[in-house]
Amino acid sequence: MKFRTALAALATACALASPVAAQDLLRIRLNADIRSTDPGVNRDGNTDGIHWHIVEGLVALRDDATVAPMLAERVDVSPDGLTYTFPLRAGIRFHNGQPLTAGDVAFAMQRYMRREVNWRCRADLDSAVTRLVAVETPDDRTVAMRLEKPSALFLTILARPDCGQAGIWHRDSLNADGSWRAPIGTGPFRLGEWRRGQFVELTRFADYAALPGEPTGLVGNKAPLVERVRFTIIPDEAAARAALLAGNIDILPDARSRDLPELRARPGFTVHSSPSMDLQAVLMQTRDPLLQDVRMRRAIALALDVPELVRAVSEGGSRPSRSPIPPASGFNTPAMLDVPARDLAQARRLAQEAGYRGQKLRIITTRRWEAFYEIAVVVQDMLKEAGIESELEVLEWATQLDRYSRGDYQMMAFGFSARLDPSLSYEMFTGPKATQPRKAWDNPAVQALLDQTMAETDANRRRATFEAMHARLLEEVPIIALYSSTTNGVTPRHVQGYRSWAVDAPRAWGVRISR
Amino acid sequence: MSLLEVAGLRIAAGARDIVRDLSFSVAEGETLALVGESGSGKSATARAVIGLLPPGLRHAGGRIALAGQDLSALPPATLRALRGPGMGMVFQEPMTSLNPAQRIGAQMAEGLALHTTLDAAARKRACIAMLERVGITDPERRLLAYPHEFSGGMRQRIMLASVMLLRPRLLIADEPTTALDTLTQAEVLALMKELAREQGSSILLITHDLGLVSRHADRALVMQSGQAVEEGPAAPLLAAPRHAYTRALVAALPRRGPARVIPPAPPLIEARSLSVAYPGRGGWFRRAAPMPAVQSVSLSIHPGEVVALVGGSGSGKTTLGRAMLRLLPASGGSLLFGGQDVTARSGPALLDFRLACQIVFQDPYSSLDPRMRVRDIVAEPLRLPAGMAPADRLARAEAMLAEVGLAGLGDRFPHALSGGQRQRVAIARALVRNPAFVVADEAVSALDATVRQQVIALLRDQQRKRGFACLFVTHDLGVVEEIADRVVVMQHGRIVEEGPRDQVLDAPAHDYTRALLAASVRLQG
Amino acid sequence: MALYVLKRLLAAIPTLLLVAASVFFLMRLIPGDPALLILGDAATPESVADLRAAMGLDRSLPVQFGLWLSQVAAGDLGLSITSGEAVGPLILDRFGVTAAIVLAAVAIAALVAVPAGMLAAWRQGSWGDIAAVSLATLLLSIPSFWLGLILLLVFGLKLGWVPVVGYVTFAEDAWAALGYIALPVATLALVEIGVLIRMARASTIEVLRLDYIAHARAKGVPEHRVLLRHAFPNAFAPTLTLLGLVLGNLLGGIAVIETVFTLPGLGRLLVEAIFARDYPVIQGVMLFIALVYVGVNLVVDLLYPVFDPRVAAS
Amino acid sequence: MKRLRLNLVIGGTLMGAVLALAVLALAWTPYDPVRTNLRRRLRPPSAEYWLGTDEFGRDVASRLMAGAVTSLGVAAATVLVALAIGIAIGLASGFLRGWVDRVLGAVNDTLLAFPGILLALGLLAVIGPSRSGIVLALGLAYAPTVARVVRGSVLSIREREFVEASRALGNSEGYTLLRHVLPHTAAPVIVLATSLFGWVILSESALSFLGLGVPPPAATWGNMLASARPFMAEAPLLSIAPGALIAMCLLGVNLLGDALRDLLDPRDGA
Repeated sequence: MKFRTALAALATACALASPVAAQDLLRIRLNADIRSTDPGVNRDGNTDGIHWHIVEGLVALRDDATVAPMLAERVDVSPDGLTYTFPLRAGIRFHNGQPLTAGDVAFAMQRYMRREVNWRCRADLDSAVTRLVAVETPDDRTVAMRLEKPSALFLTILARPDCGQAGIWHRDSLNADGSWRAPIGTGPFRLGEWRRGQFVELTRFADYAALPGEPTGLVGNKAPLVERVRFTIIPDEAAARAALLAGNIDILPDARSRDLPELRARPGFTVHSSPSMDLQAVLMQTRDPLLQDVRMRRAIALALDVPELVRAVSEGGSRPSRSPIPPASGFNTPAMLDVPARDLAQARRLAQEAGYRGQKLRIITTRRWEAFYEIAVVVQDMLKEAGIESELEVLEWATQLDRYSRGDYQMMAFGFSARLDPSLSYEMFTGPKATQPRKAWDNPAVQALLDQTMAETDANRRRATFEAMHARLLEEVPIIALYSSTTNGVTPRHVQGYRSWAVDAPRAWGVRISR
Repeated sequence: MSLLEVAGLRIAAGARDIVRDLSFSVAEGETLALVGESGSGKSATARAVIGLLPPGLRHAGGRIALAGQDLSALPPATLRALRGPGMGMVFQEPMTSLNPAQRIGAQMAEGLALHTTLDAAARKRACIAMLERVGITDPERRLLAYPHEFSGGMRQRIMLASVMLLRPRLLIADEPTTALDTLTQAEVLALMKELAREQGSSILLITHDLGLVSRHADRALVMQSGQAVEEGPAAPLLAAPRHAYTRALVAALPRRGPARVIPPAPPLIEARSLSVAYPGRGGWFRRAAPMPAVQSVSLSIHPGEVVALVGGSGSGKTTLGRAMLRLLPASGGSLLFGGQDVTARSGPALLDFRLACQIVFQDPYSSLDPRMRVRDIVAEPLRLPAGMAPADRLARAEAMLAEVGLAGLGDRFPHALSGGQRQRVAIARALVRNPAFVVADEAVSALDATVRQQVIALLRDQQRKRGFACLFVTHDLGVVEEIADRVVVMQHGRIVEEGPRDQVLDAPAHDYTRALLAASVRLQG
Repeated sequence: MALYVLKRLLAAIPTLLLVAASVFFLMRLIPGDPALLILGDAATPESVADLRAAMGLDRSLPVQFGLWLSQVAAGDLGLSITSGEAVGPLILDRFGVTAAIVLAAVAIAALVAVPAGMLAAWRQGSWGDIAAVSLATLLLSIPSFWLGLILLLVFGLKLGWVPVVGYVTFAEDAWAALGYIALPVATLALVEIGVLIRMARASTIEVLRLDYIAHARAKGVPEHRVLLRHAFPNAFAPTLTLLGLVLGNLLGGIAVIETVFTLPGLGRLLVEAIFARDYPVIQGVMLFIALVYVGVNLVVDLLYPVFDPRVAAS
Repeated sequence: MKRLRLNLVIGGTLMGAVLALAVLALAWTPYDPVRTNLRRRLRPPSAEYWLGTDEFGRDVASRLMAGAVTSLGVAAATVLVALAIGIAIGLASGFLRGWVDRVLGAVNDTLLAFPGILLALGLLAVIGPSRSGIVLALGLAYAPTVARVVRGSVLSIREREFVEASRALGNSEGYTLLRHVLPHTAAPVIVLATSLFGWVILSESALSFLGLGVPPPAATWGNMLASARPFMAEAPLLSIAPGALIAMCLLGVNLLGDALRDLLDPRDGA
């Protein structure tokens, strides 16, 4: 079959690309270069994915996005919920051989909290909901942090990958002038060579103090099983796939969903699918003269055949869900999973009542993220069947993001990156438009509920509140949640122990090469 | 036995023959002139002889033999070996006949390298000698110069040098001096003859100028539209032309007209120590010094008189002509029209001056807007002064066209007219508004002899009839004889001599004038 | 000579300033905020404000422009606000890729097209001529990036002769590097060949009409020499100007080709910088491109007299 | 002469074909060119879908036809814009000379120093990607080229004697410019316009390729080509078909351009 030969060809192609191919080298595809080596500061998804191999925080996420101790032995929360005490695990060393002390933790935390450092999550730890007021070191092995008032989010913030897991690094990671040099962490791998635009290479940390048990999320047993890990930068999808098939990379962490059928069919390759915790959705501007009428918004929602849409866009890889809380989350409940059926007649009637007279709705989308674009195209198509006219406004990503943050849109196909706490899953689109125009859902009552969930630490009570909010969301439809995308990692036979997970960047620990 | 034998030559452009059944011969050391007007096929004949017909023309029949060798039968290599030593060619246009990208030394030596066994040093010596011979000063250094560093006359000398260097047995000279001004013309031709005599070369001289023929040719062959109409020894042929066409040609030679007496009157237009300078080319930063072209010239022209302004190229005569019409700004002095100073006038204030003055340019090809019909061209001047109905304008235009002998050609576009007809259109345009003053800038220089004769006649008649004053800018003293009342001679931007025609022509006071007269060729009876 | 060059460079300053200013303010007109792009959908007004401050984007535009200019005057193009790399080296690095490809392509194109065009002109109207002209016109009509895609499809995917993605510098591995630039170079070369053949042919035809060619022949100069010594230099002068133009445009404008072949070139750097609103990079690249443009033209003007002594540079 | 006629015939036929396609598309296409059907993505050519379907299950043949309309329309409009601006500038700087010429020249150089695509990129980002946006952006991007050509021919024409003659007649500068200079710039401008037409079609596709072309779902050959790129291996026809059409159209334009050039060549004119 021609196509096979084609790929074989590409294979040889990429053989040229990466001459090195040894037993002890694990090669992982990276779709774009990383921003920096400074955890949680100058970052993006790719960058976090590299950092979590190098640095670790006091706590980290499990596969289901719940929080577990990492550098900390355990976490003791005072009855008033204001003081968190982290006894440090014994025998942990930095890459430079220095033992981990409470002082190191305090030093790192203080840098994070300094404004000029621009730590991604400084604001989160200095907000009305969660305010960190002190980091103390009662003794060399213990760290205590105090909050202004109880917060359900505090530990999650410390664990969030996009916060660099509040990673703890040795003070020699900084230059004399306090600027960032390179990470000296406690993680299973140390930073090897970073050749901009080509690859980032990590080397095994021999003295890594692994936790017992199985690896889960960013905790558990993270023992490094290969000498070196090279993240090879291959922007082009087709090329990446070919590189995998040619054996020039050992892990393709993010295969295109439309390639899956073909890859599944192929012997000697394994596809690791895992629902991620992001959210693909359609936003509606509730201040728009036409869309401010809830009936119009309902009409639009009813006009969409969500399962069909999701099936089409994700090639059947993801399950439709009208809840912003991802199915993979421990907080997702059966009630959130059932998807209201499409009803064109009803949609037409509601639109009528709302005074819709065939005006063209404008749906903003971009080609930067194919999913956004495909969603928009399909939505336009399905609305048409309900007699609702619309046109696409395909913008460059930067422009769409700008319009989003200014709330300057009528409808928009949009995706939210993974939020690892259900409260955040709502917070990301709920809030007062006056102060935060990007927020889609401006409803004081709902805001109140949301604040509750943030202060409430009991899981079950939180679930109840979220179900209530979900019901309201379906009534008021400020956004139409569609699905959480699926991460599809693909590995050849000789790679063992790899697993995709909720956050789409790969994890190299626990992975073994056996030929 | 004769060096060149041409028998039954036929040259075709596509299906059309431009030379038909032409036969002639050139004897050793003889100079044969091919005479004819443009389109007679004389140049094509010359090119055919050396086997370099331009693309589109082909040698369609007949025999060309050099020293008994049929050239058309020769393989290319052998033919090439003949070019240079066998026959050399001097072209008309000195500006394009030397390779601008090559030092003249290289260009001259090239032929020697190809056709002789001389070594580089010897070649260089030969070139220097030859340059010296054609009168190039400091030849050693000049060898390294590029063509653009020489004047037209100089280039033609160099051209001649590089051809004669190979001692060709036959020298083909295609209108060798037409592009040069009178003075240089004479010098170059004389030089050519000398060299040919020294080397015993024969010359095939292609020209439209009977004067040259009478002065330089042993025999002449008159061609008309591709055919020989008359052949014979030059002098008798010109003295007693048998064929009608030849007679026409001879008749077209300038004859001096009767002297007129112009009734005294205050000058119509008057230049007072007028100077014109061309601005130097400026950049963002520097601005080059202006180059003076006319230097404080005073000249007054009276109503109804025809003043000839003569001089070699670069004498500033054209510039002065333009300046007298305010087509060029004066850099000094003043211009008076009807006693009023118009030097500084512009816009509407200038209009009445413009209405009263007109110009006829040298080149009828570029002086008529190719995208306008002849009628509209002639009608255009009547837009001003406003007030004339379009219909009337066109009527006037038609009438004017009829007057200049172009009745019924109003619908044509310029490119559909012959050179002479175009010049008539230009004249019609100039006169349709009955100007008081007309500048004729080399108005007939671009025309063939017979046509030139007719156009001059037209101009003269119109002038007599309408009585406008006329400044006739020309390098051709023949024309002066025909119509000038007064002659003004310019050199280096200054007037060197001025006076009634006969006085200036018969008793020139200034050397430059004498030189001009000596150079301007007339029939030698 | 040196003085002339200096003058020319000085004369270019207004243009460069105009470019700098227009780029600077044009980019600021464009919606989209680098800080927002870096922080993504989770950005809060506060975090954006902080980041903007850190990037120095909170100052007023004129101030920013002034600062940037003085910086540039000091020879420092600043740091990329997305990657933190120094813009100067970054540009040179990427330019290396682009230059390698463009120069190779134009060189090849010239070497093929100029002789071809001249021969076509020499035998004007012959079948060879018609073939050459038709080929040129055809090449001229093929979208470069499409041609690239097709070549990629055939030689990369189907035949597998050359790699489809990636790039290594010649320094690293000359042989591999050759493999990587083969297709892009071929693509560009083919397109330019189309342009150049036509140009070379046209100007040669003009030259062959002139008397000095006849003069050379009349001296018995053999044809090959007529073409080489007499026709070529004069016919090449105008082609040279065009070459300069082509070069200037390509050096700045092969973003599309670089995208097709995923090459880390200047064009892609620019486009990506635009998408990322990486102002320092955009400004730097644009200024650099303008400078290259000026430089190329200068070189052409310096070379011109070699072929046409009538135009002496200084 | 032979080649001229050949150019005219072939060029005419090609362009004629493309135009016919566009005209037909206005009246009829096999399927709705923007109607997606996600159940039949990337279908190979068949009796049902002559050229198969694209990644949204849209009928490629229909999109090619619709694309002809958009591509040609955009190109034509852009050329008009470029000509309007370019001619105005060119006339002004060529005829008035002096400081006007200096200033306009400097601006022109600046614009020419921009890669046209980039200029368009910038302008587009400001104007927002829309048909009119692209027309305006590309129009502005190409205006300098027009200006340069016009200026060039004006400079040469103004030296011709019939312009001087017109002055000698007392005609105003303006009249002379319009009556005697402007008409003569027509020939070069027409020739340029044909090449422009080609370049614009190219640039539009290039812009689409960089994600800034005529916004989808409206079909242009450019954005079809662009969105086909990821499926080059699976569905090569998706890339080949629109590219081939562009090439065909350009070939037609170029040949016509040559024919025009020969027709309007002053050497044959006089």
